Parts: sequence; C-alpha cells; structure tokens
Amino acid sequence: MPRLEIVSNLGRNRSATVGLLIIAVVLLVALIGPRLAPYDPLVPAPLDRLKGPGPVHYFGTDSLGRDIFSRVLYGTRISLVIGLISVAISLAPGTLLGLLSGYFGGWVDSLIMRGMDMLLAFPAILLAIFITAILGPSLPNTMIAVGIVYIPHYARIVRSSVLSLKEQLFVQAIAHLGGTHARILGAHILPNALPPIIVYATLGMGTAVLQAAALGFLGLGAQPPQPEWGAMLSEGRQYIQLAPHVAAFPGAAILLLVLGFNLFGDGLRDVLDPSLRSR
Amino acid sequence: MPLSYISRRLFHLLLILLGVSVLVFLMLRMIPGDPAQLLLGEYARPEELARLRTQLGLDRSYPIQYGIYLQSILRGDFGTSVRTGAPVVDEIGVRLLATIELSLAAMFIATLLGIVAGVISAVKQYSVFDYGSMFLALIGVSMPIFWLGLMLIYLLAVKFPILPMMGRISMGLEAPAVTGLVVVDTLIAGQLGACGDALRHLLLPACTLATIPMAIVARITRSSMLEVLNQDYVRTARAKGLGEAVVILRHALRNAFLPVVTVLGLNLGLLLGGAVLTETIFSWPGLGRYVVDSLMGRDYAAVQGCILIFAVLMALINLIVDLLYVLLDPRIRVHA
Amino acid sequence: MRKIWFSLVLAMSLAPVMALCAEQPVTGGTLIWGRGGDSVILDLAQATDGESIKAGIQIFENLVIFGKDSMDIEPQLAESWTVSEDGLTWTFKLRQGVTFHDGTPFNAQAVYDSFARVIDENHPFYGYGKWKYLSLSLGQVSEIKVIDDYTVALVTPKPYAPLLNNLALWLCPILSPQALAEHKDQIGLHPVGTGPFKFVKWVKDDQIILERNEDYWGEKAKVDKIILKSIPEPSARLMALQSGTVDIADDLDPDSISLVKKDDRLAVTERPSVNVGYLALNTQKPALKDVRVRRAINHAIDKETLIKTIFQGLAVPAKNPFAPSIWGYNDAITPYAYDPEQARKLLAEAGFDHNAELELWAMPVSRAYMPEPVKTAELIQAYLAAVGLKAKIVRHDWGTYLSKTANGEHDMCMLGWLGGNADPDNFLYGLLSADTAQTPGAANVALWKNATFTELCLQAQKTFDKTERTQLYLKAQEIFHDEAPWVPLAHSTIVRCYNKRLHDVPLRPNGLNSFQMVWKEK
Amino acid sequence: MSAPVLEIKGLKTQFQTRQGLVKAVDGADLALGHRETLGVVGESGCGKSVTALSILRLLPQPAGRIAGGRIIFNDRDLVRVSRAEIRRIRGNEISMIFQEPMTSLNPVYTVGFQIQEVIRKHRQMNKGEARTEAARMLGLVGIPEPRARLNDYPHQMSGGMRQRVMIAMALSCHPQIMIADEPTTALDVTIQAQILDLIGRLKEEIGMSVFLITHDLGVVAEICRHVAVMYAGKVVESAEVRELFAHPAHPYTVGLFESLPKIGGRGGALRPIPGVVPGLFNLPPGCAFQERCFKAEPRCRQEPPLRAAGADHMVRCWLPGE
Repeated sequence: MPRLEIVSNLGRNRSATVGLLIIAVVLLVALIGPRLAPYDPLVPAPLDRLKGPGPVHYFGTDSLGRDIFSRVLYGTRISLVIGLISVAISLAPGTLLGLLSGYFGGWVDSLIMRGMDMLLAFPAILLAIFITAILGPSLPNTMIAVGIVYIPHYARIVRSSVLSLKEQLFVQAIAHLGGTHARILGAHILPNALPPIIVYATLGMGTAVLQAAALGFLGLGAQPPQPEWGAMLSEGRQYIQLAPHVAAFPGAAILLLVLGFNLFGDGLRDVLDPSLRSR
Repeated sequence: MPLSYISRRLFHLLLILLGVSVLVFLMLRMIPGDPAQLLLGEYARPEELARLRTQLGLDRSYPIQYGIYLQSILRGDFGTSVRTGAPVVDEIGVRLLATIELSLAAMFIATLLGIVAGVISAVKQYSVFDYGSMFLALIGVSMPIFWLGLMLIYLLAVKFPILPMMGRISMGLEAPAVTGLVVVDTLIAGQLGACGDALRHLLLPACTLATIPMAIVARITRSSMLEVLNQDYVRTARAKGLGEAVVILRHALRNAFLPVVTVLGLNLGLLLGGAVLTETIFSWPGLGRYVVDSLMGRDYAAVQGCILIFAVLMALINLIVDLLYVLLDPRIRVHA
Repeated sequence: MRKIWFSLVLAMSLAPVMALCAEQPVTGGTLIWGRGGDSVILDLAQATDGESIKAGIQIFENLVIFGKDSMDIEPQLAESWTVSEDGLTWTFKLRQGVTFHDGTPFNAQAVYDSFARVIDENHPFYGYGKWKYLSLSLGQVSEIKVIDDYTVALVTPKPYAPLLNNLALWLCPILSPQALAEHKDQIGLHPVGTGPFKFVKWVKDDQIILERNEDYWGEKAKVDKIILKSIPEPSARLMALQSGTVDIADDLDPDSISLVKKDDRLAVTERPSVNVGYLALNTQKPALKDVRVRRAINHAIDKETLIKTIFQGLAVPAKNPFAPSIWGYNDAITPYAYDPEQARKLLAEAGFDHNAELELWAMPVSRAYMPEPVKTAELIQAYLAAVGLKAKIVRHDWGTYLSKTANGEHDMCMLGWLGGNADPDNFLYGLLSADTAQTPGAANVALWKNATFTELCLQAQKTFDKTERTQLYLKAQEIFHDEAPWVPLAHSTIVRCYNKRLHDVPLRPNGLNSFQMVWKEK
Repeated sequence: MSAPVLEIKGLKTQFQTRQGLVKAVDGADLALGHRETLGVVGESGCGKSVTALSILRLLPQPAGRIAGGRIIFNDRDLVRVSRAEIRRIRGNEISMIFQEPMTSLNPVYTVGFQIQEVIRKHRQMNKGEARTEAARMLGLVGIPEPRARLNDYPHQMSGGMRQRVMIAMALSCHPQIMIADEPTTALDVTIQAQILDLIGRLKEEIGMSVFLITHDLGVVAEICRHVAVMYAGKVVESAEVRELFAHPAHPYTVGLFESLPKIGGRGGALRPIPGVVPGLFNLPPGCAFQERCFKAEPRCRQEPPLRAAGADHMVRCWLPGE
C-alpha cells in the first residue's frame, strides 16, 4: 500500500485519530511537562501530606507532601520511555528470531520455537517477576523484564508472516536469481512482514505500561522517589479511603496513555492489516 | 483425532517440561539471596544459616541439586517446601483448585458477556450499544486490574456492602471437599444456600479477573461476527426464510467462533497470570499468590512445582483449543 | 407519681443495656482475626515468622511465659524454678494434671522430647525439623535431665543469664510426644500442645481454625473459636475491619490506624514496644569511616517530623539501640538534635565529597519497627540532600536485602530489631559487637568494630547481678552514642486494632499474645 | 406475455454509504410472467442484483433500504408486508440462488442439514421425512448417491455440485419463483451449460417462473423468454428475447451486442462500449448513458421517455428505435 494512502486512511480512521491525539498530548507533556510543573516532584514536604486537590495543588499531595500534579507531569516521560524501551527490547530479538525461524525452518525453527514455547509456559507477569528478581528491582530492569516476556509473541507473529511470504512467488523468484539469505530476509521479507509487527508493537506499548505498573504494584518496578505512575498508583492504594486522589490521578494517567496506544493500534490495524484481528 | 497426533503432542509437552524445569532451576539459582537467609530473616546467626543450608541441601553443586530434583520428580515427588516442610504437591493441590475455580468463573463471565456484547454490537453495528460496549471494552483492556479490584471492593463491599469482599465462602458454611471447587462441593452436598454464598464470594474477584478477557472476547466476537455477517451463506440463510435469531446464532455465530476460541485459549493463560494480582487483592487462597510468595521466599521446590503445573495447564488448554477447532470447523483436519 | 413510674420503666428498660456495658465476660462466639499472611509452619520451634507465632502461641505453652501486657517472666507449665550456685543448672518443677490436646499427659518426658529434638542430634525426632534461632532458644543448653516425672533440669556449659527469657519465647514450645512420634516431619501441619485453644483445621493461604480446649488446666478460653484469616492487601484488611468482616486487623499502616481511631465502632490499643528501627551506617565504607560524617547524618535527620508524619505519631524517637521500656536504658544520653547547620559543618570539617553518591538501602517489606520503609527512606534521602549529601535509594527483595546487608555491600541500610527476649544483650551484643560484625552473615550491619564496647557486652553476659549488668550496658550505650554507627530512628508503638464488641484484648510489647481471655459480645 | 406473477413498479433502492446516498435502483419496472423466464442483463453495478435482493428484502443492513415503488406478488406488495410474512415467502414461495456457490453454503453444516433446514421451516415434516425429501431433491438436481451426500460438508464438493445443492435447496419447497443471481458466472464453461439446462428442465417440472440475472447475453438467448436491460439503476429496454436480439433499440443494448463475439456471427470487429459505468454519485442529469453514447444529443440531458419500440418492446431513449 502506498505510504500516502496509509496516511490518508489513518486520518479518516476515527480511533487512530483519537489515539494519535492522546499520544501527541502525552508526548507534548513529556517534552514540556517539567516546565509546567509548579513544584519539584521529588522534594518531600511531610507536613503538607495527603492534601486534597485544590488551587494550590491541582491534584493534591501524596503521603510525603509532594505535588501529585507535578509528579504526574514528570512521570509522563518515564511511562513513555517504559512503553518504547520495553517494546524495543521485545521487538528486536523477537523479530530476528521470528525471521530466522520462519525463513530457515527445519531444526532452526524447531529450536527457536521450542525455546519460545518454554518462555510461554510461564504466565507473563510471573516471568516478569522472575526476571526482576534476578536482575534486581529498578526501572531499567523492569523494562528488560517486560521486554523479554513478550519476545515470543513477536517471534510468533513474524514467523507466521514470514512463512506465508516465503511461499509467495516473488521471494522464490529472487531466491532463484541468486539473492543471499541476508538480502532476501532484510530487503524483501522483513519490509513485507512489517505491518503486523507495527500494529502489535503499538498495542504492545500499552501492555508494557500496564505490566510495568503491575510490577510497581508488587514493589518491583521503579525505585523511589521516581514519579513512575504505576508506583504512585500502588502507593495510593493504601489511601483509597483517606485520600483517594493519590491513586486516582496516576491511575487516570495510565488509563489515558494505554487507551491512546490501544486506539491508535486499533486504527493502524484496520488500515495496515485487517487480517490481524486478535489482540 | 489420531492417536499418533496426541502422542506426538505429549512427547512435545515432555520436552518442554524438561526444558522448563532446567530453565526454572537455573533462574531460581540466579536470583541473589538464599532460602536459608530468608527463612531466618533479620535475626539470623551465621552458624544457624550454615546449618540450615546443609539441612536443605543448598551446599551441594547445582548439577547434583538438579539431578536429585529430577530423580524425585520422576518418582512423582515434587519435593518439599523449604518454608513449610510440607510436600509441594499437597501445598499446590488445594491452591490450584482455588485458582481453577476462580479462573473458570472468570472465563465463564468473560465468555458469556463478551460474546453477547460482541454479537449485539455486530448486529447493531454503529448503534449506541455498539459504541458504548466497544468503548467500555477499550477501557477494560487499558485499565490496571489491581486498581479496578480495589475500587470494586471499596464500592461494592465497603461503601455499599452488597457483596462479600474476600474468601471463598462465609464462615461455617463449608461443605465437605469432594472436587475442591467450593461452588460444586456445596451443590453436591445439596446446600443451595451455601452454594449461593460461595457464588457471591466468587463474583467480585471473578469479575475483576474477567475484565480484560471479557473486553478482548467482546472485540474479537464483534469483528469476527461483522465479517461473518457479510458472508454469502448468511444471506443464503436469510433467503431460506429463517428467523433472524436462527440466522445469527446458528449460521453466523457458529462460524464466528473460531477466532473467539483461539483468543479464549490464549486468555486462559492470561487469566492464570492475572490471578497473581487478583488473588492478592481478594485474599483468594490460590496458586498465583502462592507462587509469588514462594518466589519471594526462594522456596525452590514450590516454585518449580508451580511452574511445571502452569506449563502443563497451558499445554492442556492448547490441546483443548485444537480439539475445539476440529469440533467447530469440519474443514480442519488434524495432520498427524 | 408519673415521674417515678417513668423513671422505673426507664431503669428497667435500661437494665439489660447496663448489664452489657459492664465488663461482664461472656462465653462463646467466633473471633475472626485478619492478618497479612498465612502461617508458614505451626511447630513453633521451626517458625521464624510472626504469622506462625501468632497462631502457634494460642495452641502451645512454654515452661515460662511473659506477662500478659509486659515482658516480665511468669510461670506457665513450670510452677517454679531454681538456678544452681554456679549458674549452670536450671531446675524446673512442672505443673501436674495437664494433658495435651490429644490426651497425652504432660510430664518431664514431654519437656525432654520437645527440647532434645532441637539440640540433640541423636534424638529420634532431631531429623524431623529444621531448627531455627538456636541462639535465641536452646543453643546454650548442653544437657536436658529428667529428674522425676515432674522435674526437669537444663544444663549450660557456661553461665547464661538470658536463658529464662529464651524459654519464654515462642521457640521453646512443649509438644505432645505422642504427636511428635506420629506426625514426624509433618508436625508443623498438626500442632498438638497444652494451650487454651486446640488446632482444628488449616486451609493454606486462607484460614486457620482453632477451638476452645475444654480440658484446659487453667481458666478456659472465652470464645468458642478463633479463625485466623489471611488478608494480604493492607487496604483490604482495613476495609474488612470496618465492615465487621473481621474482629481484629493486624499490621495496618499508620494512616489506616488514624482512620480506625476515628471510627467509634472500632478500638485501638497502643503499647510502647521493645523494638528499634534504625539506619545503619557502614563504618567500613571510606565515606562513612569518619565519625564526623556519621554524626552529621545523625544531625541531618528530623526524627520528630518523620514520626509525626510517616509514623502518624505511633512511635517515640530513638536515641539508644533499644527501647526505654527495657531495663538498662540510658536516659542520660542527649540525642543528636535535628540541626542541618551543624550537619553541614561537620561534613565540611570531615572534608566530605559532596559529589559522592551514597547508597541508601530501603527495606522492601514493612515491619512493626519500620511500618513505612520506603517513605521513610525517601524522607531521609531528602533530609540528607538538604545538607549536601546525595543518597540514592536502593531496594532489593527481602532475601537479597538481608544477604547483601549481612555481607556489608551497602553504604547505609535500614533495618530493625523486634526485641527478641527483651534483654539488652540481644541488642547490644547481637547487633553492635565486633563479634557479630564478621561478613558474610554480619548481624552488626554497621560493621562497627569497637573493642571497648564489645568487651562491655561480653562482661555483662557473664554477670548475673542485674544492677551490675545495668552499669555495663549504660556505659556501652555512651560509646554507641559517641561513635554513632547508627541513626537510631524510632521505637514504634505496638498497636492492636479491633472491633469494640471484643473485650479484654491483651497486648504485649512484642505484640504476641494468647487470646485466652478475649471475649466477644453476643 | 401471460399474467405476471411478479410485477416490479417504480422500484427505488438506495444505500447510505460514507460517501453519500447511492441510488442503486432508481425507478425500475419489471414483470415476470407465469412459468416464464425473465432475463435481466447489464454490466456490474447496473442495479440488477440489487433489484433481485430487493424482491426478498435481503439488502445488506443497515445501509440498504427500499425508498419507493411496489413489488407485487400474488396481490401482495412485498415492499410493505410484515417481516414475518416476507420470511414465510422466502425460500418457500420465492427462493433464490447466488453467484458464488463456493461461499453460499455454510461451511460448518452438512449439505443435508442445510436443505432439511429450509424444508422443516416451511413444510410440515419431521426430521426423517425432511431427510428423505432432501435426498430426493439432491437426486432431482442430478447428484449421484444423494443419501450418502447428505452427510457431506460443502468443502468436500466441487463448485458445480455446490450450485446443484443450492438449486436443490431453492426448489425444495416448490417455489413459484426462483431468483437466480448469476448462477453460472463462477463456474467452468462446461458446468455452466449443465446448470443452465438443469434450471430450464426443473422450471418445467416444477412449473415455476425464473428471474434470471446475468451479464451474459448468450445465457439469455438460451433460456429466457423475456429480457430486460438495466443501466445505472433503470430498465432501459425490455422485450421478448427474439425481438430484442433482432431489433435492439437502445444504444446501450446495441453496444452490448457489439461488444460480444458472435459464434458464426455476422462478422465485424468487436467494439467495446467506450468508458465505464458512471459513478452512481455523480450521474449526469437526464439519460445516464449519454456520456458513453455515440448518438448522444443535447436533449439527452433531460429524462428520456419510455417508448414502445415494437410489439411488447419498450425502450427508454429519445431516439427512435432502428
């Protein structure tokens, strides 16, 4: 599909437009948020703790008296980075493994796919917990853990599109004309296998943010005092009655960002790859 | 289904289980911090640590530890929990049933509501219901589920105490365990009141756990139905004079099932994972919580046992999904 | 006339209400006890976690026990005891006419089996368990002598004054020998003791059910049943207490406790604890070797605000390594005042490199002595930053945290001590002597090796005279204060939150009680 | 022409699409005589299939709707009868077969089940009777070993066989009318002839009328008595087959003939009609064919009248018939 057409189709797709709008706003906030923040997100003011939302603190303060609005603004950057890096970590090896597996088949395929099956035998969150336990809890390690967990998903998707592409005539023709494996894979198969990967990666960013938040809930994610939304939300669960705003705002922020990724991903799928319907 | 196919699947499963057992074994040992230290906590003395390590066999080399482990597994012994001293099999059994009860309930809710919402949305495409339910579905997959669980508890168990907030059944209503599924056990015992009580206990955690799969099922059902409703055979069914309900349920839905079943299978796996958080929030005595506690407590045998159980469950689910395919679609034949 | 009638009617109608209000215990009912996790093992000689101990001490009794609301030693299964002249032999006279829940009579043999299985490798039951914390229990005992059916003697190779306190700890329960022989290594799932409650059923990760021991030798328990319910999520535990689903909720966070206090259906009992929460400064790290830096850190932290906000006032600031309620506490010591100016000055004097980033290790789990470890760490981090000391918060999961701190890998780490047998030795020698500063496996996580201090502690261990021991400990605390290997943070207040329909809810400074006397309104 | 069983008068069928309103059928008039075969021809998109779907109100929902006109069948206006009534008619009094035999049968049910379904819906039969009847119908459409084939799934059959099954299904309630929407287009040429023969034969046996939609004038010539030519939602010419073939009056019809290769025909080069069917959004005012018409003149900008061009021969054009 010509690129221009994709763009114009995306523009006409309502869910893609709304999703893109949300992502753009979040991105903007990530870029200029720190300038908008009225307070330092890291400096506690324990005597002002758990203040409700109001004109002084728009979103109220947390249990250490920090301004939640400022923390949510700063946290935007972290959440976006979590989404991007985690997906990048699953994407690169996942794509490579899927390409190799699908293209060469045989024992390479068996080996890679059995390995992926082994990873898939773990429930996702459990594998993530496992990996963070090994690496130690920290934000980068959270991203690595979430990234590794989803490698098999990408490998499978790429493998299946490679399998169908491989059978298509043009690839076989190139192979007969004496293209090297690397060239065929890189220049011919990969570009054609991209649409489902792009769609899955977009949706995957939302999943990654949620998974990271779940790890934060278990105390394995971002380290204090970093204003990561999942960790803030998880801190707020203690104050559900006393100060519901502590959890409400970071929770809403997560919901919004993930919603943005999901909407955009849905739209992309409709435009790029209508056959990829299962989420 | 040919026997050779099943036996090949079983062989596959064995291979994966072997791989998983090595993987888990190694990963567990890669985690810093040793079980003895955790057992003794902050009050441990070095000599006590050393003694406990010897007693637990932790001073032996990894290959020997693994060999011992593998041997005992082949004997059907999954080892003893470091923390409780009880056989891991016993520890897992009860909790597994609790998790299965919760997951099945969640699956039931997700499937039922998801399919109903998906079908109505597809039939009434672009209606208020369609937009509403699809928006809700999107929210559902975008929401941190532990947050949802806490809000549900706060709203429906504390603020407006309609439903119990924790546990599997009210105190004193327990029925003798036959299946280990409380709802079924109370039914078997003929205690309808107790069964109702157990169902009420199940409702909040199951709904929480069901949120994501329900949303996914609704979305996939809708898109699959939309595709099927445009098929010629649906028009044929209408041209035969069949009622709209028969057309949709018998002719369209049946064909739309295939992708739904795939997604359901994938989701059962998701549910097992989601149970980790849900069980914590709702104090549900299940395997998800147990495996995390065991991991945090470096209860090697317990974690190894749990993961193997998970792997077997996943394989079983996949097998059932494949069988369902064959049942649902006569065009699919298994190639052995 | 009408007025009199009215008063009479009023009085009569109020009578039953008044009767209820009076503290007239009633028997019956089920006590539901919500707590943070399940018990691990119900053979308390193998237990190291609070949840096991809470349940186990309802079932088991010891030779001696702490007072209901204090840490003073009282007789339990031993009626009296004597120590020999040389301080090596402790002889106990046992209570007669006591039977275990399984009907086995309690006698000297039961004491022998219960104790020997822990320390005697040749005892047939030795292999049935993993015995923990010997240093806190019977580790110093070399021999157990059955003198007659109701007399037992314990022998230690050297005089060991804290033994009586050890025997009162959960680690030295007396179990039915019959049950030990029957259940072997599964005894932890089938506890049989002599206590006021009998074990009925255990659904793992869900609940433990106990019921009244009708044949109890002493005053029988008031409630029919105790159900210990695992509710891992603290906010869910609070909500369960508020909705009346549970009668008692353990380990609520300080902010929740302030909510409970406002609820007039709920009651909160508070008691000063014997614990201590502290920030250990690793004296082996170059940056912290200089005592001026350690003092500066002590000056930099505002404990008052920390306690007022994060602890919600449920603690007293600490200046010594153990709590004021323990004998031997040195109240003459003037604590380091919160004085950022002074802290900066001291850092400057020490030539502290302000670009260096120190690791501040925060506990991943909350403990009675440190209810909000992460927030505490964040606040400390900010206080340190204010005096120009950069700290980075480091977290590991609990097992790793303990191993690594015991290995001295941290710069500063948060830890605490529950109080054990409430003997100063436990804190001073256990946590601060040079003997316990050996890595790996150091309990002295400041790795502080002070010869004078250690000598004072060792001297005190050999001294039986309490006044003399006190003098030694007072001196040791002065050295501790001067050298500042820790920032002693707080002695948290022990709290029990429960529904007001419960009465006579006891609370010991270590939070571990038998609920024998608790009764519940109908 | 005998008394019509089905008469379509001024039918207007419209689709609401994202780009706007599409007038797929815009005032079509057609009549199907008793036991006759009416052929409706035209290029794709001319509205012939939509007309057929309109008869049984099978238009895709919610986009399509009948905006006007009447469809008279046995004194009933199918446009206005209740949904229950139209359901009683579908598959029973009027049945329909479609272009794609490969996809028109439900892949997850046996052909037997699918035939029995319609029999049991409209005829008072129990399971066993319906099964026997279904087998009889399969035999009637020339499927060997019909009893055994009842248990086959559609994917186990060839396209031709499936179309036979569709026909069996359509005829199993002895309808008065069978609508066949391009029944042979997707089939091999040899199979096409067999299917057409079959339809012709069964029409006689059952005594029904056939509403045949096709773009293939050869097919029309073979089995139709009457023929109607549709263009851009309107019937532009209708006549008896022989009359139309002999004297096509509308330039479009003429174009259609000239674009066909004639077997042993009158020679001359193939002349495709220039241009394409205009988008239904931007039809020119007046005759829709004017932009492609080699005889177009200014008055074609106005709606052309329907005129007689011979006996039972109507044409919608300003030009006199030639």
